[in-house]
Amino acid sequence: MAEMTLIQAITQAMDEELARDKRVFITGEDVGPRGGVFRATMGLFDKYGADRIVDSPLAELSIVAIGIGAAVAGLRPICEIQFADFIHPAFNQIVSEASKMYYRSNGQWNVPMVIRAPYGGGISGGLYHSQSVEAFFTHLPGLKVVIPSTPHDAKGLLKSAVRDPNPVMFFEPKKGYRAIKGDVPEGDYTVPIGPARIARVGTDVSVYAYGMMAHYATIAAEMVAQSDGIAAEVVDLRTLLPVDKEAILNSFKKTGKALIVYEDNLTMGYGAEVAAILANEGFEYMDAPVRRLAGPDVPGVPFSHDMQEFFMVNPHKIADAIRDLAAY
Amino acid sequence: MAEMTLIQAITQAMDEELARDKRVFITGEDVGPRGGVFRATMGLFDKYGADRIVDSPLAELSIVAIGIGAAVAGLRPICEIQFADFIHPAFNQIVSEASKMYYRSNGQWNVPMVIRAPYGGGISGGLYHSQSVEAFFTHLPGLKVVIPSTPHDAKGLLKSAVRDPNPVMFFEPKKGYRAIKGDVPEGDYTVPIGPARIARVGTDVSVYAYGMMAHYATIAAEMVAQSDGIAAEVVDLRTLLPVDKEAILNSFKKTGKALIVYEDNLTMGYGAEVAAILANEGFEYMDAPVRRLAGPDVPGVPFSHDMQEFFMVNPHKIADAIRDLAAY
Amino acid sequence: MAVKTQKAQQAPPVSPELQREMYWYMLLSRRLDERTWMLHRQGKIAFHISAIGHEAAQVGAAFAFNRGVDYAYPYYRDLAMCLVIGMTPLDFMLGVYGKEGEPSSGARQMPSHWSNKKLNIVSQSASVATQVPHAAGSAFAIKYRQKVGLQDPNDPTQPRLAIVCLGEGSTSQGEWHEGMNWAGVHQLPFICIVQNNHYAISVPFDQQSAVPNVADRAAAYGVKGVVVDGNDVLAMYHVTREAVERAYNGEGPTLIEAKTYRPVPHSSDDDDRSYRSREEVEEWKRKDPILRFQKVLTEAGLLTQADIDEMEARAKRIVDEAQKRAEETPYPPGHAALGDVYAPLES
Amino acid sequence: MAVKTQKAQQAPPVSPELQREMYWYMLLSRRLDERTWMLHRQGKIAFHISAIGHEAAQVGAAFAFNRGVDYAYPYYRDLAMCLVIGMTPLDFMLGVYGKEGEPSSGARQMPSHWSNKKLNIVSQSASVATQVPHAAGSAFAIKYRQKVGLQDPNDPTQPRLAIVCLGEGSTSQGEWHEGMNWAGVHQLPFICIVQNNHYAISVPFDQQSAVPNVADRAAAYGVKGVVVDGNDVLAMYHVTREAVERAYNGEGPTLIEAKTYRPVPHSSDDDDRSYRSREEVEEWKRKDPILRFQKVLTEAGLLTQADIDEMEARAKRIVDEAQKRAEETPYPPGHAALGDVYAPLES
Ligand SMILES: Cc1ncc(C[n+]2csc(CCOP(=O)(O)OP(=O)(O)O)c2C)c(N)n1
Ligand SMILES: Cc1ncc(C[n+]2csc(CCOP(=O)(O)OP(=O)(O)O)c2C)c(N)n1
Ligand SMILES: [Mg+2]
Ligand SMILES: [Mg+2]
Repeated sequence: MAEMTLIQAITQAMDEELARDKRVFITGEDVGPRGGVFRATMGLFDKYGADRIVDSPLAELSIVAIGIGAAVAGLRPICEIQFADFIHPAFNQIVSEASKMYYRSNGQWNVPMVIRAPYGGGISGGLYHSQSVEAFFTHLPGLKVVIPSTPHDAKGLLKSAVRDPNPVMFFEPKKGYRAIKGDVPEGDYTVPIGPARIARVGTDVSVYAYGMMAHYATIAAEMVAQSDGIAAEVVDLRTLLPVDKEAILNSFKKTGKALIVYEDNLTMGYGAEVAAILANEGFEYMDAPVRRLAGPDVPGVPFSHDMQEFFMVNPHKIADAIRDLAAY
Repeated sequence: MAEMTLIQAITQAMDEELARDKRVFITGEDVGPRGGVFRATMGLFDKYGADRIVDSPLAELSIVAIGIGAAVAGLRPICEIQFADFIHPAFNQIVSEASKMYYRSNGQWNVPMVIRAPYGGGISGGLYHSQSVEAFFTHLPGLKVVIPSTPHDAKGLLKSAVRDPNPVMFFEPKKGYRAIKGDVPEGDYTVPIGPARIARVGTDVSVYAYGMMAHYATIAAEMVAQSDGIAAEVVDLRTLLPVDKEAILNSFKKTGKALIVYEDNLTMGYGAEVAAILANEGFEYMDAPVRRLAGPDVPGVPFSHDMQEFFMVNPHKIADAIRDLAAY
Repeated sequence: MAVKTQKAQQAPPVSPELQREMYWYMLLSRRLDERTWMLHRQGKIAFHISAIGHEAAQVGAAFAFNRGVDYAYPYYRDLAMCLVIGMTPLDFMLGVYGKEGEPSSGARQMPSHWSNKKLNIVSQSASVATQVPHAAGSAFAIKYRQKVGLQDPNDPTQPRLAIVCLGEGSTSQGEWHEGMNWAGVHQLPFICIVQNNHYAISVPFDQQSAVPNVADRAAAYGVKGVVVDGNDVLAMYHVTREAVERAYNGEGPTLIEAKTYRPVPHSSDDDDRSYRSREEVEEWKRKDPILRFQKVLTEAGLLTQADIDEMEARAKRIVDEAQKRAEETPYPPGHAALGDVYAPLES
Repeated sequence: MAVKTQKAQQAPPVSPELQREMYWYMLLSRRLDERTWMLHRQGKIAFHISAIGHEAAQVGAAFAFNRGVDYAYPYYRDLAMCLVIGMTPLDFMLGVYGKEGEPSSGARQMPSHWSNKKLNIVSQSASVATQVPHAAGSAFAIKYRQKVGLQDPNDPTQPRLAIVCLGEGSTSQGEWHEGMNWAGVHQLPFICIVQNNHYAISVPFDQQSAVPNVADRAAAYGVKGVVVDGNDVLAMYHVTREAVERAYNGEGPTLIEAKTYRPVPHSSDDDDRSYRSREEVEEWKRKDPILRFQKVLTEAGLLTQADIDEMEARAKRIVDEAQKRAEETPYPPGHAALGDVYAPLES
């Protein structure tokens, strides 16, 4: 066990997978000598060379499409999108191609690839370096969508993603790259794609979150435990697609109160699906309105300091929402 | 008043807007002499000429982007995407550009454009000629998303869209192009973008739907009225973004039971947002689980006959779901 | 622009057997295609998209690479090419009827959306040009495997190139640009065949492009560009063979633009009278690639009327049989819509 | 490839006043830019992306069109260009601090994402190359208005062209292909300026493109392509002037590739030592466009040391003042995040 940051765990996962399997290669913008703009691929170019760590042209569509073509030809591409904000040029390739290849070929051709992208706000990135994009991709059966919130999970889930025979969208909360630290086992282990994780056990309110917001929700849960004696259960969803309905409902059965937290804008963000599941299958257990705490419905996270803070969800806002709901 | 089909109403709206305002032009694939593959622009090339009815290169990104550049320069483009399935290459232009232009320029530059696209299944179109794509765009504040279900609304809403200073996604249920008929007033009128329409008044169950499914829901509501004496209220949402929360909640206050119908695949389809709104603000009125009836979570609508029928929602499936819910 | 126009007469000799085989596949494709149009007119099937007029371009190209081994990314018009690669008339007929056992997609896709893993035909969507960067990706994988020691570069049982087809209109897409660019930057074993039939549904090429040839654009990517008469099967075979040799020898990618024509509507949903004159269509019908090749072969004494009659009869039998078997086959059950969303984890 | 390399000496005479004005803007941009790097090192601001090294390319181009009237689509590196068009050092400083009244975006966007409706600078996102087809769309609108009688083609108070800038790496995007293609097909009054500084962050151009010049690709679109020494402000002015004349006269689009260099890191987030040698950077610093132009002007007797001293002092005053006023300005309040989601309906 070693303590490391979220991004170090990600680098280590890639390093070990590259060493384990020659079919694994990395492509993306500046992933080579530069080691990625966030340094996620730092040192890998020196270790594995230009054949396996491939600087791509500045063209996301092609990064994903080349990955698809290489994956059907038996390789295991890890495609880095520099910022999740810049995944949109590749949207057609993800929607029409990666997500549908296995189904449309009646199970003949599969696309074992990982698309990694740092996402999320609070880093003075303005509209185009702060986006949450997971909502779009969770509407696409055929894809898996994974968002880790701890270094342990980041390494284990990324390894599972590399070995998965399906296309996996792996979104990384970039504000937590260096801010989130934790113990990571040495060497090989995986965390399965699918099951959510109970980050904190509680009985009063279920807080559903992922990524940076799962990290914040855990902090907020401690805050309200201390200040108000509220026992909030934090469900770190980790895998957004396929949805872990069972974990979502199991926690709700205990608490009857749900707060769904995401940093994306509210309307049609991923929390809508969690709320919809609860509104149907959780009806019998429902003791309060199902609440969503999310960004406002504006086109992006503003750059300027106060506007950014206004937009972003933080532990205090979460704690307040938990208190509110607990008091309902 | 003349009875006409949905697509005739759409053609008439464009014809009148072209006649009214020289800034209006149409571009898209095959919109010129061919009159569009569905014939929505039939006759307009002959009437308005090659300058105003412009066959585009086979490249959706550019169709939208040219529209944006023309709109900021004072024109009023109507951009046709041949099938909604082929809007994905333009996704970046819609997400990063059209939806954010006004906000990111602090209200300096606006994008008065309409993007028309036929969507939906049941026409033996297979995975790539059957898609519902509205869910993606309803997550984008700055866009308006409109889906008519009657010829009257189609004409009136499309005219509002052309005159709107914002980018409007105008999705047309192509299965209903010729199947849906109705009275359409002569000459100029508009239907405002925003408010939903109560397509049928009822007290037992609220059925929320749009497009072809609103048409089907009305049929289903008549079926259950006849067969079971159930009074279902049908709310034709018409404008999906901005969401008409008030109309959604008002109906629910009466019935306490909600069935949300859409032909897209279930998870993270637009119905998730309607359910999430009800689960929060409708909590006090909730008499039954909030139900969604939608396509299965598979990557697309299959081509082959029985599989397609299996996928598609139809009036019978809706009627059964209403009965179920009424009996809860 | 360094565009080379290749003429049939420059081609090295092609064996009489191979020439007859080419003729046979062109004919088989044509008869199958004509039958399918008829089935549509009879209301028996929902949709057809046709290879008529394109047979020389497709058959000439298909015989030039290692069929069934090299990665092929055909497009929806590539019936004749896919027959040569190894798909059967029954495979195709199961597709147009949407019947159980349809090999490309289990009848999930519309007809002519080819896929066959055993033949290394990679599954296609309907979104045009998406397959171009995929083919570049597969070509990248071939080069990668060779460089990192996962594959012997000269092993003929392994794929050594990726070949992709699309229409001229589809080259307007950004996907084409980005795919061509990778092929050029990495000098991949990649061949792009543009079947230029002058129209994208109704839109003529001068509305797609300010330059007269798609091949004029190849140089911009460091890709060799060749224009060829796509109605001349031997010319097509020859230029593709050259491109294949280049790819196998690590000499880089080639774009081949086959000038041809579609004398029928775009698909069974189209009516081409609104956008082109009957005279133009008739003129091109006189350049029909099958009639033309038949004349060449007959004049060279490689084909007799008896040969032709035998082939026609054989084609009819095969097409009859394929239609009959497809009609007798049931649809996949409705719930088959639920399968194959995710590939299972390997255990 | 029909690429023309333009040399400064071919340029017709440019008035001494204009030359001094060019020098002034290059200098002002440089000093403002250097100050901003310093503010970043002092931890006063979050981010800076620099025009250093690009001043000649930008200033030469900006003086060639009808600034403030023609549609301009500058990219994030275009500080010098935007100063010439009419944005002020204070405008810029409000941006880097993210302060109230920032004219491009109300401080919603990161610095250097230009927009100014009064100057017809159209708002830019950070997604590279998206602006290229926008500019083609605005150029299309100009031609459209003239054709349908909404605008007099010769009215100099109306925009008569659209000019767009981007980096060489960004031309790998499909958006560039599709935008260039519209410009070519419709022969639009459109100018695309590629500021080729040899790197896209860390990625050298030979990883973006198999051909040595972006301008080599213009011909593929029916667009005139020109390579110019982007560190020579007069050469840049001259080729852009020619392109502007072509556009105004309805002679079609031009792509100008300005070869230049960025002697500083990509942005304040970058460290360029991992991807290029210090020798290379030093070599280019010797080709600095401002020093070079200063030498030309001094040798021609158009600029004295006293002039330089005065300009330096003036620049410092302006920059000091802009910094001071930006620092004194408050942030927009948090709730200002909620405005401008939808434009109001006209009543
Ligand atoms: C992305 C996308 N946009 C639109 C379509 C609809 N469509 C199908 S084929 C076609 C024309 C294709 O023309 P071309 O590339 O020249 O090929 P051809 O059919 O002429 O062989 C169009 C517009 C599509 N399939 N995909
Ligand atoms: C679509 C998109 N992908 C990635 C980025 C991140 N990014 C910003 S600038 C840049 C490099 C641009 O290089 P170039 O076009 O050569 O312009 P330069 O900065 O060198 O002037 C990259 C990769 C982006 N802004 N947009
Ligand atoms: Mg064509
Ligand atoms: Mg550059």
